[in-house]
Amino acid sequence: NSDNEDAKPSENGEETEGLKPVSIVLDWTPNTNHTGLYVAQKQGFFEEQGLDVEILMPGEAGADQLVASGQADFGISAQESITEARVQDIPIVSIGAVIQHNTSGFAAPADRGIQSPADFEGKTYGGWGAPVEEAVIDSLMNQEDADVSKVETINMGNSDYFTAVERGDIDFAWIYYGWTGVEAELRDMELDMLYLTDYSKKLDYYTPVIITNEKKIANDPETIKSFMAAVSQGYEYAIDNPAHAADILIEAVPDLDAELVKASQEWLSPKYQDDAEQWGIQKQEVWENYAGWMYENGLLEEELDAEKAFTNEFLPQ
Amino acid sequence: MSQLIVENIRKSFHKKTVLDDISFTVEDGEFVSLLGPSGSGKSTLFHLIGGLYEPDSGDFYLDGKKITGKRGSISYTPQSPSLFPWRTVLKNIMLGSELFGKPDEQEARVMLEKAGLGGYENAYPHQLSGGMRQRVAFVRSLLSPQSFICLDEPFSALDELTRLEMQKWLLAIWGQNRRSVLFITHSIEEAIFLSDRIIVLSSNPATLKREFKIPFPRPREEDILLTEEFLKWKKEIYQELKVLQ
Amino acid sequence: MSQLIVENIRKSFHKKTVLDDISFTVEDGEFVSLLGPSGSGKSTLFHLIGGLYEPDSGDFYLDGKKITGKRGSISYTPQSPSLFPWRTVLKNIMLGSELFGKPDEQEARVMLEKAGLGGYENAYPHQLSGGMRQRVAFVRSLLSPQSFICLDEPFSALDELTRLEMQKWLLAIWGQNRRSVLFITHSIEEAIFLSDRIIVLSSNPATLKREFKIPFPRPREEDILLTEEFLKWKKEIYQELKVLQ
Amino acid sequence: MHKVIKAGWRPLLVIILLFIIWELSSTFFEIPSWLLPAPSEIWQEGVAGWPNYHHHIWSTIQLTVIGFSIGCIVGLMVAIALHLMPRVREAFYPLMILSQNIPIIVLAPLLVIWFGFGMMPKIIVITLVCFFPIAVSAVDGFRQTSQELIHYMKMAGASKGQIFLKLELPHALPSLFSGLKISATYSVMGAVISEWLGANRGIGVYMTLASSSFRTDRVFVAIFMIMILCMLFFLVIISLEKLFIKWRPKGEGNSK
Amino acid sequence: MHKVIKAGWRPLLVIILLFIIWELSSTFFEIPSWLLPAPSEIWQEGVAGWPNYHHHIWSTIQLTVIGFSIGCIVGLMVAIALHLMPRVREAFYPLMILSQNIPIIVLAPLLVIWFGFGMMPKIIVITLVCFFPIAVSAVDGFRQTSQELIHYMKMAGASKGQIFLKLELPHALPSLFSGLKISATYSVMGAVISEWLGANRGIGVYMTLASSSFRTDRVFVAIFMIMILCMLFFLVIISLEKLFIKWRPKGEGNSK
Ligand SMILES: Nc1ncnc2c1ncn2[C@@H]1O[C@H](COP(=O)(O)OP(=O)(O)OP(=O)(O)O)[C@@H](O)[C@H]1O
Ligand SMILES: Nc1ncnc2c1ncn2[C@@H]1O[C@H](COP(=O)(O)OP(=O)(O)OP(=O)(O)O)[C@@H](O)[C@H]1O
Ligand SMILES: [Mg+2]
Ligand SMILES: [Mg+2]
Repeated sequence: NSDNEDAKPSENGEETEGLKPVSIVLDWTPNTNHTGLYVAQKQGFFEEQGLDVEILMPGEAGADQLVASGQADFGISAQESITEARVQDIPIVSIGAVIQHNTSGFAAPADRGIQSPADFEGKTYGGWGAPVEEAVIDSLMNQEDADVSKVETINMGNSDYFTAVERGDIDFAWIYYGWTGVEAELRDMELDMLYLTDYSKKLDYYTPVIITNEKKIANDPETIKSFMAAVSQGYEYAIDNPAHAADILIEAVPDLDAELVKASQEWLSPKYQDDAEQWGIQKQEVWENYAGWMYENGLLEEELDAEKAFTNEFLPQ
Repeated sequence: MSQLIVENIRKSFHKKTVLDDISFTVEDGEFVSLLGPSGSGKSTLFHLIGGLYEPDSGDFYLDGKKITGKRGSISYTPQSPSLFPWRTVLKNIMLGSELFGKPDEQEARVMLEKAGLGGYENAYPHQLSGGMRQRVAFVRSLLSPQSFICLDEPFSALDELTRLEMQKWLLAIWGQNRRSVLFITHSIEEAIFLSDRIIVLSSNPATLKREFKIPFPRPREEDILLTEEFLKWKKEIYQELKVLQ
Repeated sequence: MSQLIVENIRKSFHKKTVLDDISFTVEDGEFVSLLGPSGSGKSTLFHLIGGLYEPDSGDFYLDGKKITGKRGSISYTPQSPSLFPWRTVLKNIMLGSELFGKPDEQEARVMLEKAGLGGYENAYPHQLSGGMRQRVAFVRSLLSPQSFICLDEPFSALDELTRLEMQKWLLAIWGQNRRSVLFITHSIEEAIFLSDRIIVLSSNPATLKREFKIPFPRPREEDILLTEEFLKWKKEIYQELKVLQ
Repeated sequence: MHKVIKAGWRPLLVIILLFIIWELSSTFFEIPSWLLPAPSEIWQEGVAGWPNYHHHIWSTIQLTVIGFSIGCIVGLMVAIALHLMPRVREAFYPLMILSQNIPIIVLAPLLVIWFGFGMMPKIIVITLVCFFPIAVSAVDGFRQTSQELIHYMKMAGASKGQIFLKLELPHALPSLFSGLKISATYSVMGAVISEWLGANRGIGVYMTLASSSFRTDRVFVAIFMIMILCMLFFLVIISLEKLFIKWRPKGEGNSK
Repeated sequence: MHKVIKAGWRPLLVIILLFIIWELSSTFFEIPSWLLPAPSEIWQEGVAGWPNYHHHIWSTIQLTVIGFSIGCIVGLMVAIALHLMPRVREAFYPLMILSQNIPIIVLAPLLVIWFGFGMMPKIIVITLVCFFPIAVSAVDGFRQTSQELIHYMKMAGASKGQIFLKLELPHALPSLFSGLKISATYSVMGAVISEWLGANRGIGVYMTLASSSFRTDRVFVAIFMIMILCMLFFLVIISLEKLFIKWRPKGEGNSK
């Protein structure tokens, strides 16, 4: 039944009847992290599973609480948030990793000469003021016996990366390469990128992930299963057809910059599944590692029960 | 039918007594004038009758009903015209009757014409002269439905001829409907010409000083202004006021 | 030294002519009164002299200098007191002199006392009676430094005795400093008692109707009010006004 | 028409001047367009992108009009209630002020959690933004009515309601319009902010998308859209003001 | 003191009542504390966390006071300029309105580009938020001065400056205070928002951190801090108003 996918109408039209309406809240504005969802929508994978999916932007609200409170069925989040949220007894569970490995890291324009964490010394870091940032930088610098107290930190609030580094107020910041890094490539701006995964195994956490709440898992596992089946299909399609997947995203959200989406998709598609045997799989040790690291660094008030924070059971067998 | 009884009224502002034990009666259909030095408390007495504030002691009765502190029982021309700047002359004069739900534009226009303000129906107060504003306020109170009228120096800003016109008009209206009128003025002549009775108030605090019953027959014509008797009355009242100061 | 020449003044509002070709002179130290029907344009003439608006044609000269449309050359009592509600009585009367940088509190207090307002220095306008407010506005213009004074019905809200007091006071001040005065009133008696000359304006539009030179010698006492000659003048002017309507 | 041109040329000149300075300094200082695009680039994008974003504008206009209307009504009602019922004023005035201090960012998730993703939470946000200036100015306007006129009305036997309707309300109109002007100005921003609560359409959405894909030119197109909308709303309020407040002395007696 | 208690008990009662309802419904409906913590929990965190956050409060107060003061001055100056120079008003009034419609989110990067991450951009944001209501109300207040009194002043030879200082300014005071009240209310929020532009301290920073680590109780502590600050500012303005506007008829003639 996959040969007539392309012919399927993307609009939900009259055929909506009989489909189960579910909603998913994004973590930010639509971007290539979400391509699989849009592909599943456009290619009719959701419909095949009997679902009518509405993709919502979270605005300022953020996905976690919305999903936890049941206003939305699913959401996009990240392991860091979920870890902190679960410690605060917020009942959300990760049901699939969108990207296998952490693609975030510290980026600096090449002219700042930051080749390794040791070079952070004497430089200015632009962040949003969370304790976790200092801890991460500290972890990285520790390995090279550098001193975190020699890094100046500025809270750059909502300012965008390029503005801040270009003006010279900051030297490096924490970015996702798949979006901001790719944009830099498009602008012919040379970046030195230090991925977290290159320096600490413990910091190779899942970001982003798909979440739902515990109640949903208890009451309606079938829907979750169908949903994840379609989403997997969507991401697999995006892995195989990056160019077409990018087009689908651009068509769904025409206000995005097409060039950036295409380049970013090209970069990101191979990273979705990466070395895992299946898209979306999560490992307990990743959850334990990161939570343990946070706890050690005083970023968590109690230890995380990693087993309850994620599950692979809804991924297609 | 409207008889006003003023009974032992006392009023002070911030410990300064303004009215001290004022009592008098305005009979039904009577025209009574109040005379008294500037600042003696005449306007204050009107405010008390109208229920704007309550007297410290004493009571007012209109037709036997106690109206102390009750509003809306009298029709009133304030000392300063108090017109609404955003209303045209016509709308301003209909205000009093509007409050009681029976504005009559036709009558209002006729009245304006009589007050010498024909053609100013749609003017705003700021386009009128001082005397014209005062006439507007006067017409407004004439158009109010209450049968007891209190007029606070309604003609002070008018030239003598216009003033005479207005006085004659007031007498004519009063003669027709026999509303009772309580009238404040500083002109002794005006008081004599219009009133059945003149009440003279003293000052600091105001007490009832003396009453004069004016015996001229009704209807009165302006020629009485020149009679010997008129002058006699005028002198007597003037002397009475003079003693006050 | 202040002589005012009014030369061929014309003014209309929205095509309605109010003043039509008015010319007269107020000599230095002279006391001139303006009489005319309500709404004839007396206050408008003051506004023009004071430079509030410009006349459509014609000019004013003060001591030979053209002051058409120029402000601040006269001291002025408006028809309605126009006191500042947020200023006390004392602060209000000092306003005129304040504008020219020489407020004299001592003098102000003395003047207030003379106006019968001693003890009200710190009262706000809303605590005063109508006549008291008018006196405040009058004192304010007396305290202004200009030597030409324009008074627009300054005593209309006063009882006859207080009015007489004020008139005598005004004459005394005028006798001392020989300021020139232009005075609007509706009281023919007042005009005769105070003025060297009386100018009668007609109405719709106002034109200069007639001038009367009042021959009573100075200083005048109140007893002239009762003389035959005074009555004769009064009748004559009254007749003149009567023809206007 | 002539009047409009006569009143409008000065601000237009200033604005055009600003644009010229901006354009010139863009070229002169070689400001990269992703940092601050030149007006000409913004104009190009504005023209070229019109088919992509015009539906966003409609959606925002709708939201603004609905929200502003509700905000005005609420503001006026609140002001009337506070004015006519001194007890209520004492008790609720502080609460009204507090209502202005719940950061929208914090309120947003709560509103979405309580009311879902529909119109409701958005309209609440705009209303919250709009009602306050109206309520404050109206209350102050009511309170400043000339005592002389109030005295007259009371003496004339006017009821509390009549004093309010015939005297205090018309007297407060100029002040009320001050409030309306402030609110109208905020309403468009309020609508844009409310769209950040989660919407699929609207200038707010367009702007976030543009911003997150680093399309600075589009961000500026959005800003100009907001500004133009805002000016339009403001003009509407000013026209209404002219319509309602006719009596103010003008011409002769007025130096302006 | 007695007066304060007398005026304050009603709103206090309402607020206490609201808290009780909130507390009860928290327990009754078992609202999870990450969604909406009960007042008692917030109180506990507020007391326990004091040493952690009091420096944030000071920093915000500083920012607010500086920003508000500058905003007031700018607002008043703008109003005076617009009022006294009709030409300037025509040209710049529209610009003033436009200034209220640049979304802070968009302005932020620009401000940062121009002024870096220091105090400057933050103060600009607060000023931008505060000056507008003051300017609008002041301009409207100036314009509504009684024509009668203006006529008197002109006839008396007052210069434009004297008419302004002695008549229009005192006359506009009540209206100006309307604006100040609106602005004071916004100033604290303005400061908090400006802290999101990038600050290391302040209630805004404390709140974002609390929010990102899902400490809803702390978020509410922050909200209450903002509200309390705001009430304090408002009270200061009201006291100033009482101090400056003494003449309003009270007592006898006043029914309230
Ligand atoms: N609201 C008030 N507060 C304080 N004192 C007041 C108030 N109203 C009136 N007074 C005082 O009461 C006295 C009488 O005032 P009122 O207006 O009754 O005088 P009046 O007889 O009408 O004088 P006039 O003939 O000048 O109008 C005055 O001394 C005045 O100062
Ligand atoms: N601002 C204005 N706009 C239009 N018409 C006006 C204006 N001011 C005055 N008028 C008209 O000019 C005429 C003269 O008014 P003015 O105030 O000069 O009369 P007046 O002689 O002072 O009368 P009164 O004795 O009643 O004070 C009136 O008919 C009035 O309607
Ligand atoms: Mg009186
Ligand atoms: Mg006049």
